[in-house]
Amino acid sequence: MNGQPLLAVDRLSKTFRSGGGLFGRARTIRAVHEVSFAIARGESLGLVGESGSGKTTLGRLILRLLTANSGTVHFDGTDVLTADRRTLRALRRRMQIVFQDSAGSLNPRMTIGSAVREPMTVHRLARRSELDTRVRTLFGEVGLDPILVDRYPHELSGGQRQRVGIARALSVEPKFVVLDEPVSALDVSVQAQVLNLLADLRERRSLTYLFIAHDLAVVRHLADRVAVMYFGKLVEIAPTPRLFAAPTHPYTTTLLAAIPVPDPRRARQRSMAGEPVGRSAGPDPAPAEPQPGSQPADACPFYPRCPHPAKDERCRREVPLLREIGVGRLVACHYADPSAPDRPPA
Amino acid sequence: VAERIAPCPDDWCGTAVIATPAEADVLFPPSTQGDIGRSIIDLVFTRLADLGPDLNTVDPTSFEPRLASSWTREDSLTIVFSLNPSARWHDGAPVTAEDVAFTYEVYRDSLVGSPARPRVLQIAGVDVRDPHTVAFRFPRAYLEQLFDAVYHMWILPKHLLGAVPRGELVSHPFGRNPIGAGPYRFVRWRAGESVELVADSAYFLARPGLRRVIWRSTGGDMSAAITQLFSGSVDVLTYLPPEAVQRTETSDEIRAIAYQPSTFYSYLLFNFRDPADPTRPHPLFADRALRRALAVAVDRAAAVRAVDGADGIVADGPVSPAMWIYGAEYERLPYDAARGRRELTQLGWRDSDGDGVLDRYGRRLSFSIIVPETSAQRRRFAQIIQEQFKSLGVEMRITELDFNTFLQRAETGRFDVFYGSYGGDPSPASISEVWTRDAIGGFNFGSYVNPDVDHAVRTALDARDIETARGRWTDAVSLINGDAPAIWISCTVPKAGVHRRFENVSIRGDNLTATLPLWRVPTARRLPRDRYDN
Amino acid sequence: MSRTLRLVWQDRRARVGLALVVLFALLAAFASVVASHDPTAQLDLVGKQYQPPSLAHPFGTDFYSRDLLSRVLHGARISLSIAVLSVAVSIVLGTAVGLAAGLAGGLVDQVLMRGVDGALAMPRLFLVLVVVALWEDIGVVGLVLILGLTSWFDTSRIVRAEVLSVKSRQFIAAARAVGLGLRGIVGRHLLPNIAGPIIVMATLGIGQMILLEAGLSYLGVGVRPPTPSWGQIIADGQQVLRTAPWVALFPGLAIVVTVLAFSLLGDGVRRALDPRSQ
Amino acid sequence: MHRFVAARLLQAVAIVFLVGTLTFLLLQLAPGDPLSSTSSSLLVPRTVVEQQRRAFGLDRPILEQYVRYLGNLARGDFGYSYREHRPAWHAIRDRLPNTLLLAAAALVVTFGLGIGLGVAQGLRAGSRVDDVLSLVSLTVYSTPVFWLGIVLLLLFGETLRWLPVSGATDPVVYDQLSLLAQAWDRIRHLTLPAVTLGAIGAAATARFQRAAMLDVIRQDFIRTARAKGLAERTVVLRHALRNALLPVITLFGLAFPLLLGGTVLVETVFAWPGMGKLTVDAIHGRDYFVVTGAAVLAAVMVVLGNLLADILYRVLDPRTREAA
Amino acid sequence: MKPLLEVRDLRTTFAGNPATRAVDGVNFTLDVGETLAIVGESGCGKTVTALSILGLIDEPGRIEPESVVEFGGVNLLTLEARELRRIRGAEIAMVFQEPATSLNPVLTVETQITETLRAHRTISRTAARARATDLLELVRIPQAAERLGAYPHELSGGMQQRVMIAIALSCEPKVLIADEPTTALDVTVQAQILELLAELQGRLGMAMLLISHDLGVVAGLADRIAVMYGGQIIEQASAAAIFERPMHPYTEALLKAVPRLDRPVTRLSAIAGSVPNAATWPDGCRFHPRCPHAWDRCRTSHPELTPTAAGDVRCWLTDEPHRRVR
Ligand SMILES: Nc1ncnc2c1ncn2[C@@H]1O[C@H](COP(=O)(O)OP(=O)(O)OP(=O)(O)O)[C@@H](O)[C@H]1O
Ligand SMILES: Nc1ncnc2c1ncn2[C@@H]1O[C@H](COP(=O)(O)OP(=O)(O)OP(=O)(O)O)[C@@H](O)[C@H]1O
Ligand SMILES: [Mg+2]
Ligand SMILES: [Mg+2]
Repeated sequence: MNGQPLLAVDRLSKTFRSGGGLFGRARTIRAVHEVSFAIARGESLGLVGESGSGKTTLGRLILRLLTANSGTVHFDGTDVLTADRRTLRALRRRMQIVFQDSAGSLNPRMTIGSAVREPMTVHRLARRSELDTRVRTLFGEVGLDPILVDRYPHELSGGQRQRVGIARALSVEPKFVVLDEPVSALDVSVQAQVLNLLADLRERRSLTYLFIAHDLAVVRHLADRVAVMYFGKLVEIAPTPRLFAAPTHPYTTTLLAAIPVPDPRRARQRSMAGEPVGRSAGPDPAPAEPQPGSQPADACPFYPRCPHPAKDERCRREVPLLREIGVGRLVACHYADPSAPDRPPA
Repeated sequence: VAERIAPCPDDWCGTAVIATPAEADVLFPPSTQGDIGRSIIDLVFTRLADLGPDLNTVDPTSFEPRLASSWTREDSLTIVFSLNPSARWHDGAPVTAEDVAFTYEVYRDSLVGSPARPRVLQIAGVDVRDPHTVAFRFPRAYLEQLFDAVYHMWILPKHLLGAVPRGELVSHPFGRNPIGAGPYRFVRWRAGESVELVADSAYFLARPGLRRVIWRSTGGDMSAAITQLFSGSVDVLTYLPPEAVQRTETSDEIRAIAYQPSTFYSYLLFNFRDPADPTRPHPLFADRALRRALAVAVDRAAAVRAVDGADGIVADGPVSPAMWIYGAEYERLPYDAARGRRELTQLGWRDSDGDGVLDRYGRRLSFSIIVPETSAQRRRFAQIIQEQFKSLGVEMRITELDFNTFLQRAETGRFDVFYGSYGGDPSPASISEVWTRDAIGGFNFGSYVNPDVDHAVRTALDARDIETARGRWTDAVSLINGDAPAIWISCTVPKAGVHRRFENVSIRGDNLTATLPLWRVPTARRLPRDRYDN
Repeated sequence: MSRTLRLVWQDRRARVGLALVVLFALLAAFASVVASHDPTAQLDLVGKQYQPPSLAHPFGTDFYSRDLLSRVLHGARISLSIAVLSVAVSIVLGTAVGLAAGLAGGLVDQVLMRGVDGALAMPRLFLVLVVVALWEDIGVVGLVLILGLTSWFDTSRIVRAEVLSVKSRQFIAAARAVGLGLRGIVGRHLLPNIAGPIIVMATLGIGQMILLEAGLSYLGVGVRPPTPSWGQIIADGQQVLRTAPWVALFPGLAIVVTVLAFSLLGDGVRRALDPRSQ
Repeated sequence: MHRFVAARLLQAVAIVFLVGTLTFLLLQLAPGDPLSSTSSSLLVPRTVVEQQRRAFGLDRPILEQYVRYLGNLARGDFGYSYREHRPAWHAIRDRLPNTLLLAAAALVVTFGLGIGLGVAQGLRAGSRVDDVLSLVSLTVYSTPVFWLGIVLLLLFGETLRWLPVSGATDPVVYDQLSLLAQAWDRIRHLTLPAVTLGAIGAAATARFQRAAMLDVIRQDFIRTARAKGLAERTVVLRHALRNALLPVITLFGLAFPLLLGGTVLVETVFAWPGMGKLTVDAIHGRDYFVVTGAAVLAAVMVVLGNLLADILYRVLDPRTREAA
Repeated sequence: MKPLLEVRDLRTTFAGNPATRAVDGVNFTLDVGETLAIVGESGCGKTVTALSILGLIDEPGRIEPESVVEFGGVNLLTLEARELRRIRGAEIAMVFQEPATSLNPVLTVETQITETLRAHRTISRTAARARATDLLELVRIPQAAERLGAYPHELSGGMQQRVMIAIALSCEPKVLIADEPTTALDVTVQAQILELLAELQGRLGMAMLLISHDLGVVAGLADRIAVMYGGQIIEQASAAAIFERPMHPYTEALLKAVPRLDRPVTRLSAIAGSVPNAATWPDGCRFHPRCPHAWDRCRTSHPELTPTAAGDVRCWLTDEPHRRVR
């Protein structure tokens, strides 16, 4: 163990072209734009942001399931994006991913037993005779009844399927796992089970997580630090408690405020106090979701929706860069106040 | 729905609708190739003179005047024609000797590329004596000079085509909108659908009996055409298969009319050369004994009866019934299956491996025959003969080819047996085009050579009197039959279906419409369509 | 897969289709046992031409006095073999091209698909007709190849579309994430998941191929006689439709029933594979 | 939209040239050449053929012929018909209107009947009527088109004698009829071929439309429409049908190649003087440039059909319209 | 006073083998101006309940004949189709879960709003158009007049849901049923929509049936909450009571399982097992396989919804509170 981070991402960018055939004009979408961060060994970094902000894309870029346009990813000192095939295979033993859509991430024509077995055969991690026992052990570890090995994915519940996804990721004994919204498709009661399982596994196997979610409350349970993504960019990174205690970026503030609290009294208080819930007063100036290409390239991407009282012309002309405003705290806002006292959550 | 039909005003009424499987290619006589096109042309255009009903090509008295009202033989190398002064083109211009000379030039021009060109080249020149007199000169004296002078050319209007460059004549719009001097005027051609002619009331010879003639394309589907004939939507069907002929016997409306005399014969032609290597003889058919054995073994009479019906005629040599030598005392091979079998055994062909096919020195008696798929008749014969051979232990595989491929294979000698049909030409001179050394590269696809035959044919062609010619042709045919370069199959008279209301109906063997101007519909039997005018 | 089969079997119409297909396949396979005559034997040219159906010849006889039942039975063998084999050729080719286009993407995809567009712009019958009519004497093997080679275009399009949609599913990403190579992904994950539409296409394709072959025979360019294919027998009987309608009737019915059977089966398979219908 | 149409037209031109090339190649690969063709038993002497071969440039290298051919094609010159002795385009031009008429009539049958049946079935899915109609359309769909044509021909043409069985007009009287009577004559001749050609397409369309209707009727927005209290007729016509027509429009694009292929058979059965029959004859007669011309024209029609379908799709489905 | 809407013994089944008893004896009332929230996990029958009220159940579904949905004194379930249509959209309107699929993709916003108006009111085309603009402004869509010509796909998810709400409000219904109106949306947008609903309800004075799987969503809006499990209501009480003193073990567990920002916990308390299939409810209490307190009685006999001081609850613990495991 040294001080070097397990994963270092530097100025990673990805644009998609969509539409347009041989002759048509294609649109480019900047899904991930110059994103940099690092994850230490054993750390769990939460990544939040609304739909379409580029979270999934970022996760896949790190595992090189997508080809980046620019930037680097270093895993344990190895350059992931330029690794040759052999190195990449070795890397994929140590970096794994669990997907959001548990139904879509399992091959419908494969029993879940073989889904979990497959990675071990690919990497020749066990002898044929041992495979079955290994699968059973893994099933036990993620809380699946081993009698289910011969079932097909559609014969399982959502929670069970997600456990299969986790078991498959763990089968190669990775160090680092990208969890791409692993619970957002699950019912609350089941979601809690899976979150607990993930926490347990992290402890038992000393795993490092990149935990992607759109639900801040969920992230809070599992993340040591949280990165907030907006429109392809990181807008804020902070240690979890501090982020929740004192969000600095106006988007983070909006996000936190928008989360419904299952407590009628608090909920009522909050809405009566007129806290910024999105842009609650008056009509929307713009569609609520970010729309690519709908604003000048050098504006702050959050400008149209920004409720910050200090927002001004500068925000329109100059893209705020991620800057450090405290220990382990970075924010991309011209007017984020580094000296703001930590507030208690609303 | 209100119709607006002009009634036919006089006695000369009647409409004949002729069903045709395909449509004419072009109506420019030197280039027209199909039977359909030729049947139209023969009504719109006219020759100097025409053959008589018996199609005799050597007897001058049997020729009938057309544009030429008379002709005289000046010497053994020159024939002089006097044109009928009242002959007019359909646009009113008179037909002159210039037109005849022009026609000759067009037919012999290689830029026009007429199929009749080789025959026309037999004529040394055509001289205009005066506007109504024209002389044909020949390089040598022979029997069929008159035939060659009149039969191959339909006279063309010089005043309309004289200025057109020869190379463009074929594709000139004239070919789809012809103006002739024949008994019928061209009215219209609806592509893929119909061609319509109307009687020229000013025709200089006997006025045609029918007012209108319409060729109607019924597609290649024979049963559809038959349906239309019997349901009365057409009056004439150019060919009736035997099933349909039978049906006419009980029909009140349709009768079968034979093409008399028939100009066709069909034959299975053996290849004398190895199709794989034409420099070598054919491994099977170079053997005269084998050919003869196979020829006698085929029960042609049974096959002909099955395919052509009860009045089918077995071909007895390279001769069609229309030829004036038909039926002469030439030798023929008999049918004798037992003899065929015996001869095969004597030749050493035995089924030594028990596969049902005879073999000799390790070679099986197996070959293929190419048949054009367009001919239902030949396809049927092929299948029947195939079965007959099979019972002898001879394997004949049938290869049906589309017509062009079929011809191409024939021309390049890539076949064992070729199922050919020869016809249209009523002159025995055609024998020289198929069965002589000179015809190799021409229509002698099987490369059959017998110097004796060549000699006999040459002397026949040069003969100056009919008896000598007949004798020489008989010798030639006997020699050919004896060599069995082919198995002659059928020269059955084809029949057309014609509506019974037409009177005075006959069909000449070489052309459906040669006698059509004589057809009439009696007033009492006219149908509504007979009363329409144009 | 067994689930699919079960679903197919539970579908009444598919069951009828399957039963008929199996029946025809068996008849074709054992044609020589079932048929009482040699299909090319001319029994009695003069005496037995165009006999209407009777006990001795349930489907009657044709021009050559051949037993039509035997011919239709042997025709099943020819027609089915041609259809099945040429569909096999077309499916293999179409799948290969579709996979290549879908997986490679980019220029390869563009070039392949534009080529397919061009080929699809020509009516299929037309294309086959040009090829079959111009080549002399192609024989049954040639016919199978030509039919196969000219009918894979839409298969390749559909396969490509399937590949694109399956490719973007998460389990493919998952397979890549665990380090599976291209071959493994195609073989273990891609193909099994696009097998359904391919099977449907194949089943329906066989029916269409039988129709195409019949159409070619009708135009006089299909299987050459005396080999009896259904289309060929119809083309024969075409000439005598009025006087001996049985010649064309029975092979025609055979075609309709067989194609119908394949359609029923194909539809059944499609329904079984369609998650919405479950 | 303009951009889209322009781009698609460009693509169409490319496809048309591709088809031209493809047919040209196929014909070159095939044995024989146009002048090995003669359509009668009267054979043209070899010397004449050779001479003509030279005149038409058929003795030139293939590449040269190809370049010349493409150049001509670009100028709208389809080449020469060796059989009809006139420009191939003229041969095609004479038949084109007939085929267009037949195809248009068949399209009306295909989509009119098909959509009507499909919608009716989709709304009654699972009922007895639906089952019967499904079986009927599947049977029609399984029938060889020429066979269907022959059956109709025997029934309506020969046995009942209600309708003429061949050709596009009655050549005996056509030219003497009033305009109205001429139109009636054409309609009578058109009926059987159009129904034959359209029936198979209608069967396919009905199946497709039924599925599309079933699909749409299960969608959420149909439930929304019902929740609004709309009349059932409005729900079906405005909400369901508009959406259910979309997949069928794609079928419209696909129908063209099938239709043109079908014309080859149907025109043969009914002796319809159109391009399909011309093509068959030209193929048999090795009339090369009529074959390539017809192929190119067929491609043009297919491509235009697809384009039309795409445009229609765009008009009916706002989702595919470009945000302009 | 008679309630505005009363649902009695609602049972909806879907034919199958075995049949799915999606809604199995649901009773509740809704008063004028009141907001009742129905919460529960996926598959517990919320949507089917909502659809059943408007008779929108399609084949193979069936509302059992003894069910009653009484609105304004008539049973909607026995009304003739034409009468029922008069209620739908005009008196009782509905907002659906997925705005993206619930709007017709090929019709403009204008058509979709005005057709409701024109179906229920005699109103001219121009007047309908003006009203549609007003409605869009009401749901705070900027440049409302221009948006009328837009197609659904040209709008963001939040805007689509606003359009859905505008459609529902167009005839000023007495009851608005909102079936998970925010699940398809991002949190920030969700907050906007919820607030909008609350405000509009206050302004227009309609009663609202709010359906959600998220207790947080309903907390701020609902007057009363009904918790559903297994096709039945298992607890019904005022919002405050539910959150403060949940009586049913399931409600309790649900509240504890949700990760919350305001109450950091290191470990969530999960409910064991998963929601059972609607076709095969367990015998006895439907929650018993997952209930930490379950005893024999729970396994064999089915508890009824029993009124208590704080609300109604369907649990044997009300009889034997001592059985509660601590
Ligand atoms: N394959 C692709 N082709 C084109 N655009 C894409 C592709 N994948 C993603 N995008 C676009 O990139 C952007 C980021 O997408 P991404 O899936 O990473 O977002 P996300 O934050 O994971 O959203 P969600 O929470 O909905 O999963 C979106 O605008 C998306 O439409
Ligand atoms: N059309 C249908 N056919 C068969 N079963 C159905 C149908 N619609 C709903 N169901 C079943 O009825 C039960 C209740 O479904 P419902 O949609 O009401 O659940 P829900 O509470 O709305 O869940 P969600 O939160 O997922 O929307 C489920 O088990 C479902 O499978
Ligand atoms: Mg994502
Ligand atoms: Mg629901």
